[in-house]
Amino acid sequence: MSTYALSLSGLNKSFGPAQIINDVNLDIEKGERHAIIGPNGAGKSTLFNLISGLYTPTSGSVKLHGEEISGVPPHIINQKGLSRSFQVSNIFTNMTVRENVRCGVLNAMGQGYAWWRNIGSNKAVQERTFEILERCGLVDKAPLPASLLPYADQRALEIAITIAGGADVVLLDEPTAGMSHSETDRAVQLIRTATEGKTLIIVEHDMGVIFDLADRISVLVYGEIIATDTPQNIRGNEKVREAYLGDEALPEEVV
Amino acid sequence: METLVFGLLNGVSYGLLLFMLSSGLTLIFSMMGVLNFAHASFYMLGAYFAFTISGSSSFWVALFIAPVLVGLVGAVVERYGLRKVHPNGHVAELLFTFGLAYLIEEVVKIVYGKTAVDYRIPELLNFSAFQVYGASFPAYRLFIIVIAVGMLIGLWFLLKRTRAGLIIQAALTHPHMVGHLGHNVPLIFMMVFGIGCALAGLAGVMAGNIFVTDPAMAVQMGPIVFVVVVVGGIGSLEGAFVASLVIGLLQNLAVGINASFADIFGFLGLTEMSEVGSINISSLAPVLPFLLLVLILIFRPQGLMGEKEL
Amino acid sequence: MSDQSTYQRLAPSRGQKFTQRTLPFIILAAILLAIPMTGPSRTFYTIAHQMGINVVFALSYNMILGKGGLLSFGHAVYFGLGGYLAVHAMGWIEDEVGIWGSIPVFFLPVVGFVGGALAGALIGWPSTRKAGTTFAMISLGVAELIFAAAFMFDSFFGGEQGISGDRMNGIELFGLSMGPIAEVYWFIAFWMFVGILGMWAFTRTPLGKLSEATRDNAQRVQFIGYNPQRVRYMVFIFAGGFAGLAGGMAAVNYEIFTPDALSLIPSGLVLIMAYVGGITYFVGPIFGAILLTYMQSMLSDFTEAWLLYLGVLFIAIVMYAPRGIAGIVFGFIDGIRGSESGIYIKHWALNLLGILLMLIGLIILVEVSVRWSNGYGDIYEPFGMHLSHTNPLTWFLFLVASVAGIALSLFVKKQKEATA
Amino acid sequence: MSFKKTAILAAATSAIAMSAANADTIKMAFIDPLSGPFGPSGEAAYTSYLLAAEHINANGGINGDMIEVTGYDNKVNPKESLVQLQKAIDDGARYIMQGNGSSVAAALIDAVDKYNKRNPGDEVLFFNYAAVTPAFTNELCSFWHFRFDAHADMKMAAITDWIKTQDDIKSVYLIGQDYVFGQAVAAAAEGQLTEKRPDIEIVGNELHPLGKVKDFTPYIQKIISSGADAVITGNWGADMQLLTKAAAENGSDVPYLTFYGGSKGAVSSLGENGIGLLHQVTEGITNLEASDEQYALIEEYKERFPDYDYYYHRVWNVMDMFKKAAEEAGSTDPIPVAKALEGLSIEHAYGTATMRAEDHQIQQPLFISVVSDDVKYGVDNIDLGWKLVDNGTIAMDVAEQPTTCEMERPE
Repeated sequence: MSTYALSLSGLNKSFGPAQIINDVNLDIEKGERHAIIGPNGAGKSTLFNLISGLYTPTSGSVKLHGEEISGVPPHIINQKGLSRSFQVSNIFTNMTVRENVRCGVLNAMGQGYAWWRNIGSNKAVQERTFEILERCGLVDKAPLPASLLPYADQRALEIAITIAGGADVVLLDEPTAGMSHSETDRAVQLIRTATEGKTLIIVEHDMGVIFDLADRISVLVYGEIIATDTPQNIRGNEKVREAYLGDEALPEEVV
Repeated sequence: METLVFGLLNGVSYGLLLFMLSSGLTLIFSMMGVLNFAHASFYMLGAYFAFTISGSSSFWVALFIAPVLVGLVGAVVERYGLRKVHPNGHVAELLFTFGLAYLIEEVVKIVYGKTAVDYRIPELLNFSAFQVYGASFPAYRLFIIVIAVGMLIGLWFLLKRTRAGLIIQAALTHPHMVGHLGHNVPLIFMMVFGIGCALAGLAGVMAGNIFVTDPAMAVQMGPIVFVVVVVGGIGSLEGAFVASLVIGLLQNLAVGINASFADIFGFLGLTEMSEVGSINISSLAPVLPFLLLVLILIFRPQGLMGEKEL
Repeated sequence: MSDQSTYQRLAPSRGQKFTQRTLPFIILAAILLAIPMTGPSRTFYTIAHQMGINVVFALSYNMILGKGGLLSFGHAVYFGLGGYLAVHAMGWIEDEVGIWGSIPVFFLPVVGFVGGALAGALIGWPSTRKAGTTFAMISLGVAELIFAAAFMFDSFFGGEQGISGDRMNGIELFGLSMGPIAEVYWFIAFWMFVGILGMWAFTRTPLGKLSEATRDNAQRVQFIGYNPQRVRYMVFIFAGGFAGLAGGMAAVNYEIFTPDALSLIPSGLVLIMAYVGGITYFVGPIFGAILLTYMQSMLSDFTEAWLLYLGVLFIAIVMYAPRGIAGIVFGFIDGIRGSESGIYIKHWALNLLGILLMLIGLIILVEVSVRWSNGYGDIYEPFGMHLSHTNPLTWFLFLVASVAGIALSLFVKKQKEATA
Repeated sequence: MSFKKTAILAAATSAIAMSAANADTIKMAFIDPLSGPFGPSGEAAYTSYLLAAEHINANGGINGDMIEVTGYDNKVNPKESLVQLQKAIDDGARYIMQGNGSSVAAALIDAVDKYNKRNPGDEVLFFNYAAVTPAFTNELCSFWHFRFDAHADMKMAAITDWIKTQDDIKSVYLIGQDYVFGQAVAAAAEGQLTEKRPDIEIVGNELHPLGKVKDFTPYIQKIISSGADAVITGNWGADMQLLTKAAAENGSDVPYLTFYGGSKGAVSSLGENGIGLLHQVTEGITNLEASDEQYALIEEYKERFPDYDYYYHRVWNVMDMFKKAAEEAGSTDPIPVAKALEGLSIEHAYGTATMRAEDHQIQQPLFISVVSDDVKYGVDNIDLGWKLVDNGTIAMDVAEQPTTCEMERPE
């Protein structure tokens, strides 16, 4: 049996009587760029929270490289190679941009919870930090406190922290939300280069971004995946059209 | 048997006093998220105001005027202090009230001196209500019970039967919703803070003369009030009520027990000679509330009857 | 080589490193070495020792408050437990119990560190699982619990009487008998330096950085592969350890520890020290500790109401300068370096004048009231003025100073708003 | 954390301060609680020292030098006391007075010993006027420490001697503060009662936290339900006052045999209920026959400090003996004064007091008194006061107890 990068089977999550995620099954190949779309309130963020360990599923399983990770604490999942970003900027506001990224790098560089080393004297950490900053176009902003960054740069930093640990499965939650056109283009470029060779799962509302980036798309409606297919096939899928009717007239606009 | 009866009587009167004191903080904390460190300072102010007023007129005047004055002080503190700090978050508010507690204590020291004042039980109530096992139960303690129950009914009426009460109740569990409904939240906050402080002041009026009215009374009572509020649970006056009685009974019953650890755990081989074995249950009394607090916070952070975690 | 130089571009230069990191410690060491040459008085030594202890204690507190985001009302527990262990160790040295006979008293702060860290490890395990208000409440509960329990276990805590020791025992180190106060100075100075250096170095470690990250955003820390509870727990142990180090210094300095050292009062004072000094800066708590110790021992000689002034100062800082004294100092330095330094200095000076005027008003009010309240017939007489509570001049001065001060502050505020 | 009350003293004694301008001052440090639950105990003694010093200064001082007494607030905390001791020494004080709390006294004895060892030529003396744990003049005795109050065993001997004559007391309840002094009182009571009245049953032996209990009701109810015929307590300060307050409220009507029933507020909170019941053991009471000068002194004290009563007679003994010793030694330096104090006797208002040389424990007659409404001087500003009980005078040699002290003396 070949192992998928990520495999969800029979995943359910309910809060009290409300069933938010309903029997989700999804297999994602290594190296695949997979997008999850769906109307507001469909449960996309909940799905991310289930995968990344923030929530424990009510039932079902989540496998990362064939290993069961449901119920495992988030930091362990992260150590196993799954990293995620957040819909709203979730950065270390009182630290500088460089320190933000450096914190993201630490674990992967085997620094653990070390209290006996000078963080500044580890060459590998510094190099890696610089590399990430450069890739995300943040080198010039490195000494600024993260809270003073303009919005687009905060989003870039969000991605920078997410990829800093070198995880091979990356979950991005609406990375371009609230960005202008030119900023979005830059962000897509960034995502493309930053996740080169990695498995990417992305939640987005901007269909341009989705159809530009994704190898396959899953459509989540009321907690259920109603379709998983290539962008072309999704575009022509009747069920998807129905689901989106009156919400966002997606496929036409994209075409 | 005697110990039990005494313990129950004193425990209930002390517990009700604690409830009088902590119900205000429960209101404030649940609604505003402010864990008011200075709450016991308002209790102290109540006692001192009552001392002053009963000196120039009578205890009965003080019983009504002192809590109102304390409530006004509270409202002013909220309006001109706490509200300014509010945007900086709950930790800043906590620190503000922490500093306020210092300030009130020092002002009291300057105005009333550093040692206890002679605040006495009114002559009218200074008699023995009844006798049990040769000891008399002071009428004043009975009076405390009456006032506390009266306050309980009044509070219940205010919360369940008036419009303002309904708003407050809604705000206890869903503070931000009330704002969306178009109510003047700052005004409600100021009123709740004022009322909460007034209740603490009332407790001070009642307790200052059976205990000691001195500048240390706030520091001594403060932590216990926190215990009641946290153990009772956020947003739950019922919880605060139960917690007050539990702590009141726990402390008073423990003092009455004439046994040591060795007597209880003797079967484990603990002897009077060992340090742990020689500890008396009665000397445990001051520790018990805090033990309860820590255990609750670790194992049941929402408190006895609260809905939200702290 | 070019690769290396690119990443090094972000790191501070050698010169910056020297001026920002090495130089302050060289200056500190120079000051500490120079002090005894000025032939200080006994009083000076007494206060300086207290400052040294408080500096380490306040910095250790800021490891969890400023850098870790954990508000604790029970930090004195670790100071006290570390100190108690050190006092006991002093006794073992005196009685030459086991290997203790061969350990110099000079190293007792290490014992304190171990004691504080052990206490932190034990108590921190349940309490650091939560942050925020829950943590604050647990710390309060634990502090009260341990304080109350201290009176039950006399063999360790010594009851009301506490545990005493004699520092003039065991091996002499560096030719210090540790008896006279001037010799104790070297002990305090050494350990204060070690404590500051150690805690500063801690901020430069991966764990130190993770602590800041956890303070800012505990959730996100999980998604960079760290367990925020473990980060908090480890930081807490270190903070306990350094508090214990301060306790060990106090044990040698005072040669006694009583259960009151564990109570809410020192815990509250250390909170005020750190906060007033400025918790967002490493040096903040040092400022706070020095100022508070000074107030505690010197201001208290001038005025009975020093705690009132402290309360006012604390509330003013919470309300108007949450970054503390360090924030004011560094803000001022940035301001005069800034582009509009002229206006900045003008506003600053006017503000200062306003504050001074209000302070004068407050001092008159408080000092006159204190003496009136005492009823010993004592009268407040600053600069030869005879300010009794019956003298109209008193109330006139109070009113003028207060009103003018408030008006000036409001004026500056308006002006600032207008220019902004 | 002290506020030095020098300023207040200066105001109170400004006239004398003027005349003393060209003489040296002898700085004496009063380290005791001046705030908190035990504040009144400290204040009462402090004001006594102020007045005593004022009188000595008005009569030309000691060897021409003026005395300056400065108060240091120690909050009955041993650690804080050492901080204040350090400060007092830094301020130039060579004589330390303390009395409230044996835990504090123990720390001071130890600290003074160490200081004198480390700073030869710069010694300080410790005049203990009220910390009465017996150990201080027995196994823990020190050359630098002088005690001007009868210790717990001596006072207990007076109480038990009196109990010996009270046949209707069949059972006794012991209650005290949980620290070295309270424990010493309990031990003395147990030991001496079994010796003098083996038939008496001790029905309760309770120790409560020092200065922390705000409501003694549960304790009083335990006493009542134990059915004890008498209560013995060493409580002092607020712990004494609150104990009597709860006793009155809960209707406890047995004799209270106390060391410090004279603590401020104890008599008034018991009120009429205390008549014939509340007893104390002291080295003198205001209602004893005395000279007119003594009456004048009592009245002057009351006039100056209306909140308090003339209670600390031993404070005058401290100051008078110090003066006499310094004059005999011809010096105000601690070592000669200490040597002169050994074996020194003075005649005070209520008898002879001698400082026993071997352990520095004062020896003097003791008096057992009881609350009465038939007195010359009331206390707590009410009409009740202390009256000598029948056979209440215990002669000096009867009160005297042996000592185990082996003292190291300087050359």
